[in-house]
Amino acid sequence: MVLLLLSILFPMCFGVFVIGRRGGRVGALALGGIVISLMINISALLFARGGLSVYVGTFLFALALDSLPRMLMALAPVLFLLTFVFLLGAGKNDAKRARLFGFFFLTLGALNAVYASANLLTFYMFFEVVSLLSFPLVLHDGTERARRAALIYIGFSFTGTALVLGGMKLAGMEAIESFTAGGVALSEPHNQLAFLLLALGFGCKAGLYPLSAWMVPASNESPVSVGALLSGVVAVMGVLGIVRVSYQVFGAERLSGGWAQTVLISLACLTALMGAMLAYREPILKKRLAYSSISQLSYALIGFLTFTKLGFIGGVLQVFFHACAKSGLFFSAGAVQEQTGFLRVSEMKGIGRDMPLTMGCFALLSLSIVGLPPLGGFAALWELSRGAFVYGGALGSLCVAVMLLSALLSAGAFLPVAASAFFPGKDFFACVNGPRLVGWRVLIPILVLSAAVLVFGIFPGVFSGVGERLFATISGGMS
Amino acid sequence: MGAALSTGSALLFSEVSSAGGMLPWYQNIPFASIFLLMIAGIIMPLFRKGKRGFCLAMGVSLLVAALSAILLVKLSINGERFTYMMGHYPAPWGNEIAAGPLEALLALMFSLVEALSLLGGRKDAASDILEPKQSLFYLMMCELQAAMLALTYTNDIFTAYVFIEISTLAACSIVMARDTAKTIVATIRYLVISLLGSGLFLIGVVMLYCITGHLLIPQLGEKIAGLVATGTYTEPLTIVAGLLFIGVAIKCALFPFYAWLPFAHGGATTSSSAVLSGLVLKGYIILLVKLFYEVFTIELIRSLKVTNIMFVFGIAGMLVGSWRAIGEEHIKRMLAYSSVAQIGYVFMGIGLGTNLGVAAAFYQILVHAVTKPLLFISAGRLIRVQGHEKSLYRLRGSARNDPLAGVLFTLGALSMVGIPLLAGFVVKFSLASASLLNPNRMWIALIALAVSTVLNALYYVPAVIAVWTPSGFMQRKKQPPDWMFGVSGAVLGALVVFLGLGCIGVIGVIQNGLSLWL
Amino acid sequence: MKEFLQTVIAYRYETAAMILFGIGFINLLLQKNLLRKVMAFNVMDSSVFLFLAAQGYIEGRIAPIIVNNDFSATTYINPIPSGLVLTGIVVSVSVSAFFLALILRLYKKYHTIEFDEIMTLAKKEAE
Amino acid sequence: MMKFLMPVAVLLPFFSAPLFALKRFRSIRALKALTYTVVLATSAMVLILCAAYDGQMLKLAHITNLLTIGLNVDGMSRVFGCVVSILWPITTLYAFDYMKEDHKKQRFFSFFVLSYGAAVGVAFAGNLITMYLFYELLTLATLPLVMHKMDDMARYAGKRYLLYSIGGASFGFIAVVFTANYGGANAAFSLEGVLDASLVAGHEQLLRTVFTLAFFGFGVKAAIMPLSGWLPTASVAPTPVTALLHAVAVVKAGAFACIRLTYYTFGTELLKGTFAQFIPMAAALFTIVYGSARALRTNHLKRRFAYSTVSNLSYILLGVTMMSATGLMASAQHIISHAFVKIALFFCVGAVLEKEHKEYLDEIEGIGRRMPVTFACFTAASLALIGMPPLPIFFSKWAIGESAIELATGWGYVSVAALLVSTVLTALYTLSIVTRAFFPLGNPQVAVQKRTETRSMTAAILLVTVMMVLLGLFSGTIHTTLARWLIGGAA
Repeated sequence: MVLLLLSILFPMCFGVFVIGRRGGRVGALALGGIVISLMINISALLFARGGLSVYVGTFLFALALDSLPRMLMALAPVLFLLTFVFLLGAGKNDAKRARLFGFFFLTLGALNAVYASANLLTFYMFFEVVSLLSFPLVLHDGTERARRAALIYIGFSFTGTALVLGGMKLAGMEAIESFTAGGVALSEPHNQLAFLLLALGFGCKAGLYPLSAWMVPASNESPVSVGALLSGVVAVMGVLGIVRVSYQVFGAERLSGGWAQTVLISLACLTALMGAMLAYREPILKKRLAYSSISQLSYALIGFLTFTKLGFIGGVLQVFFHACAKSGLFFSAGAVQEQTGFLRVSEMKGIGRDMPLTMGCFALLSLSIVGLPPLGGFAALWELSRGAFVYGGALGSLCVAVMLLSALLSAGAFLPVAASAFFPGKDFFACVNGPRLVGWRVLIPILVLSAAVLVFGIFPGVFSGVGERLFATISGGMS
Repeated sequence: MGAALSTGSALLFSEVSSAGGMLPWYQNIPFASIFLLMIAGIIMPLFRKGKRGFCLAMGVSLLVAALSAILLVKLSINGERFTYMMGHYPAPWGNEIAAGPLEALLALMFSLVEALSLLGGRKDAASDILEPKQSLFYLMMCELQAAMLALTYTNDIFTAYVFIEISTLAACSIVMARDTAKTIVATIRYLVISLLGSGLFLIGVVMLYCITGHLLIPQLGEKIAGLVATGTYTEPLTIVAGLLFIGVAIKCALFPFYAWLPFAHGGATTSSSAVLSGLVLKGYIILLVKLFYEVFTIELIRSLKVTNIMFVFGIAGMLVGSWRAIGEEHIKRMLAYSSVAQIGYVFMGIGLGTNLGVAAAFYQILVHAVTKPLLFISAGRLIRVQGHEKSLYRLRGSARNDPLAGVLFTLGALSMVGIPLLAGFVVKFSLASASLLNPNRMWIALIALAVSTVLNALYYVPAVIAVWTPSGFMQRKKQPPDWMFGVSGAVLGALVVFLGLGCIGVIGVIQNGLSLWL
Repeated sequence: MKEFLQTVIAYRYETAAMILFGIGFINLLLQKNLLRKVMAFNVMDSSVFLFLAAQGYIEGRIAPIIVNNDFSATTYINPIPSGLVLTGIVVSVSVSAFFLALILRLYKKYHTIEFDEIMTLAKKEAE
Repeated sequence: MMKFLMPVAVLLPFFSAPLFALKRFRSIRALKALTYTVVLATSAMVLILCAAYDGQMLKLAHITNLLTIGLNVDGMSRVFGCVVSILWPITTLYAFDYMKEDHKKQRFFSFFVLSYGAAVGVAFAGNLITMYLFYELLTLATLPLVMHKMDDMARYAGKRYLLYSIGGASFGFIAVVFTANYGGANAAFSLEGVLDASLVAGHEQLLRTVFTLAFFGFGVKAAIMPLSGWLPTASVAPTPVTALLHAVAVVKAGAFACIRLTYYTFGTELLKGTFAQFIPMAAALFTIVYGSARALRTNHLKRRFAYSTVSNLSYILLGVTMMSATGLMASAQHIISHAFVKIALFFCVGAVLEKEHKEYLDEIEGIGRRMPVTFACFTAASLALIGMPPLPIFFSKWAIGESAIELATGWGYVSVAALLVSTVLTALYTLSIVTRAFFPLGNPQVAVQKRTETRSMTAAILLVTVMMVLLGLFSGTIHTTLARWLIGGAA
């Protein structure tokens, strides 16, 4: 139990400490800190037993580590580590960086708390804390546009929390008491409405269409590392919320077949399609990446919402691979922006010759996003479509069609970027100043992520096994 | 004057002496008090110095107050209402005074308030009125009080007309007492309009006499009851009732006819404006209600729709009076406009058409008779302390020079606004409860009460705040403390609080007094 | 219409009194000149007394002043209205006297007895 | 003996107010001593009474035969009494620091103490007429405080405040008349209402209209929508006045009066399910959303939080119009939690106004550096206002939501929706201030800026914030004590 608390409190205190330090060797300090918190997380993951519960009046606040978030406890710090390495390489070393690192640590601490919360009420509380702590990250650049983007972010995330609060109220007192495998037999008449509200509320972070409009301006205005984090880890928290609510609060059997499920799945399909189409058309690379992350996330949602084992496994895979691929893409875009200052895709014609390694990884990762066989994306897509078929019915086949179509569209979005980078075509005059020297600290995260996508793409068994075990535990013996 | 005109046959003389038997001593009090006041008035010019005139007037008023108090106690114990034949002449020819607990209470309150107003306004009177004229001023004050008492007690309508004329003359002269050009113009206006009113009242009385052939109220009552039973003379009766009502309405400044009041009461000296607002306006209303109750019987009046007019004029008076007061800068004129509003309350009470309403109206008469003089006296003191500055803007901070005047002015203002524990609230409450019994007029009355409370607050509270906020206009040199004002203000203030707190007894007396009238 | 004329003829004094009352009332109210107001007031009051006297009059009887010891009520007309008229006259005389005194005082001050001019002068003086 | 402590507690401030005008108390030290003794003595008495009084109504005076003035301490007055008696001393601590260079201190503190007496009077009123009396006195006592600066802005605000309050009170007066005639106005407040059924039999519709009028009448002080114009303009008053009176005492007296009117005088059976319930509820709902929306749009800091008070008060009124036991509990809990949170917010804004003379949103760019403690408390208080779980307002909003769902008609869902919309708007208008304070535009100056916050003012702010957090953590015990006080421990 101590490890659990430590995993939450250490990053937070370290973050406050980092913000407090004015100048000085912040980078090294941050790296050291993130490694330590990774260690703590992993040990908490393995050895944490028992939990902490506090009664405030009739409300119970409890922290305990059950099976579902263990995977995420490991994933999050790794991504943070890679982000820090990239930041050291790419970011400007000025006074504000200490604040950026500080809030990164605070967000990590809050995320650990979210993963560790044992009932819906605590989950809701830390869900709000995460959005509050990640909000200064979006503000980082200090420009008027950044502030507006941040306020939009706050607006939407609090709309999300409000919807969650509404859902919790409708679900009633015993729903927020605890997360039990297979859900609690709720007597409330308006279960479906409560589930819909909760899912929409968490969907705001997990990229469901109407409420995730904040993702694009936020990732565009904020530094690349924050963009990566938003679509990587923070979005996953939203997905976790939906999974917990559907499996561990309402229970998958009670919900499957209900009208709420059909509404949500159709909304997810719509998001997938919209995201892909908008990404295809978007000139600015970072916005394009944000749009595609919205559509990719709704793939995972489709998987989880089908309440089938295969869909669940597909969702888990999709979550993992998308996190890696999208962070990699964000880092490579950041590297390009840092080296050449290019923002628009049209400007990136022919830089493959100058930055061969970065653009190579970019091409590889975008292939994974599209879902070609050797890479991870394919495994996720494969499981998702099998799950959709198992879900069956017109909606199932519609999901598959949508997934394929948006995969095609995202191919159209990313592959031309990679192609024009290496084969610029006849009328391109090679610019004079030769190959860019991209720092090794920038390249390492991109290479590691591409390797991860490639290796786990070939051997997805590791994760599908994890998915299977998870499904068995939390769904309380469903098929 | 007004003594019996003895005509008719010798038979008549013989009959009177045989009536014989000593009257109980307290039955002389009504006549005695009127007579005393008249005598005091008559011998007043003998005094050269105003001070002695003041003392005589004060003495007589207090004596009359004491007598009325004794009478009130006597009558309310055995709860009877006696008539007192003037000069032992029996009904159709002789003149009569009727006195019941209600009349005694009104007489007590009027004489008490008169004495206190005189006391409170003494310093102002001394400085405003020329030395030789002061005794004449007090002469008029005594005459006025005599007329008021006569109006309350009289049982004969022609005597009532005569005393109305006396009160008009007396009132005009005390308005003029300050002897500046402006007051004379105000007096002329007041005189003209009063004459119109009393003219109408006279023609009404005359027509009533010609129809019924009687002048004494009890006999008039029976005759008219007979007429109404047979259903004859209904139009003339309506006209007579209308004439009497309009005549009295003009004289007591009800809604459409209030134009003269602000200038008359605004310009006069403190004690005269206190007496004018407090007593003079009320005397006529008491006479009117007595006529309506005993002569026409209240049911006939209600059937003749006169009470509807009263109700409408009352409501209009409440709202317009307060509305005009909001814009008023001159403090005394503001208080005068608020009197118009308070008269509106009285008529609305009567117009409600329920006995509880009329009782509430009478209670309002008493409360206003006490609160308004309190306000006028303390305003007069504030004006004098602030160097005769009359506009509210220049009066700012005057309460700081004389805190007692400030506190008393605030007390009066709060009672007007209707803060519970003070008299104003009880009036509003009883008027509202009375309106509950009359469903179709209830909502109008309640809304009017609510709106007029707000309007009252809108000019009284800013005035209080203005008076208390320090400003450049405050006089450097300290005025000597005026103990006379202190005493009268304190007693009036105590009366306001007493009427606010212990009003159960007072309303009881009014109610059984009214029941004796029916 | 005809019997209306007959009643008017029958009660011609009363109708005259009422008309005079109207004239007096309106003029008292509307006249600008103060003296005219006083005159209008007197017209009004005397019209009331006319009305009273007319009402008290009984054909063929003499004024209520006792002559050669004849005390029977039938020889005289109704005395009460006459008594009232007496009192009424007393009242209206005193009021007129008061009114005239006021007008005199105003004239000394403003040298005019037009009430409008006096009002404007007073207002101008007030500022 | 306890019976006579009540009038003493109520009348002590009234009789001590004139003392402030004496010469002897001109020096700041003597004034401070006098104010503290009076305020602390009254608070002590009020708390003792809240804890240990269980007698009947003490009749003080009979006005007409239908009306008696009486004091009594029942469940609801304990709630309001505790809130007032705990927060008033803290504001006095804050007020002295705030009024340091003001030269009209004596007048300010005499009316400050006077309004404390009136507020305690409202709390301990035994029946509707006594509450109406103290309600009027509260208006008159707070009017000079609102007009303290005596410039024409303050004068205009005072006049508007007076017009609204007296207008509202006159509609309240109509209720006093009807309850006097249709039931025992001198009968003490009792949970199932004071009207006796025999008289009421034929006149339900009439009484319901009277109730609705009176609800909006007393609701004026609780700033219900059509009549909430005065609260934002009244925020021109000095901050301790705005903080205490317009965030805690005056407006809460309005809400308290509405509770007394609904639950303790007319009784909920007569009003449940009729237009008398839905019209006030609709007004409350509209105010909740309108208040927060207007708050988001105004740039003046104090006026922004005045609008936020308007919206939060309508939470309480929403709870009241639920007309159920849980509704009563929820509104009482929200009275307590909102009082503490809002007073902390107003203190912080007051500190900014007093120390940096900044009133508008775009003037406070990067002030977080110069007043770190104040703005830390400000952030905590604004998180509480939004309704973060461990802090008090979450629990009271939850209770209001629950009582709304218990209503189970369409109105219930609309109320929950209104609550949620207002939460989002609250988040926006509070956090936009926090962003401007802590994350200024452009790159921040590296040098550490001079701190411009004084110790005693920060002490008061810290004290209130700590109490607020503790209130949140112990909301369980508060919930049970409320249940014991209000419904005899049922819920």
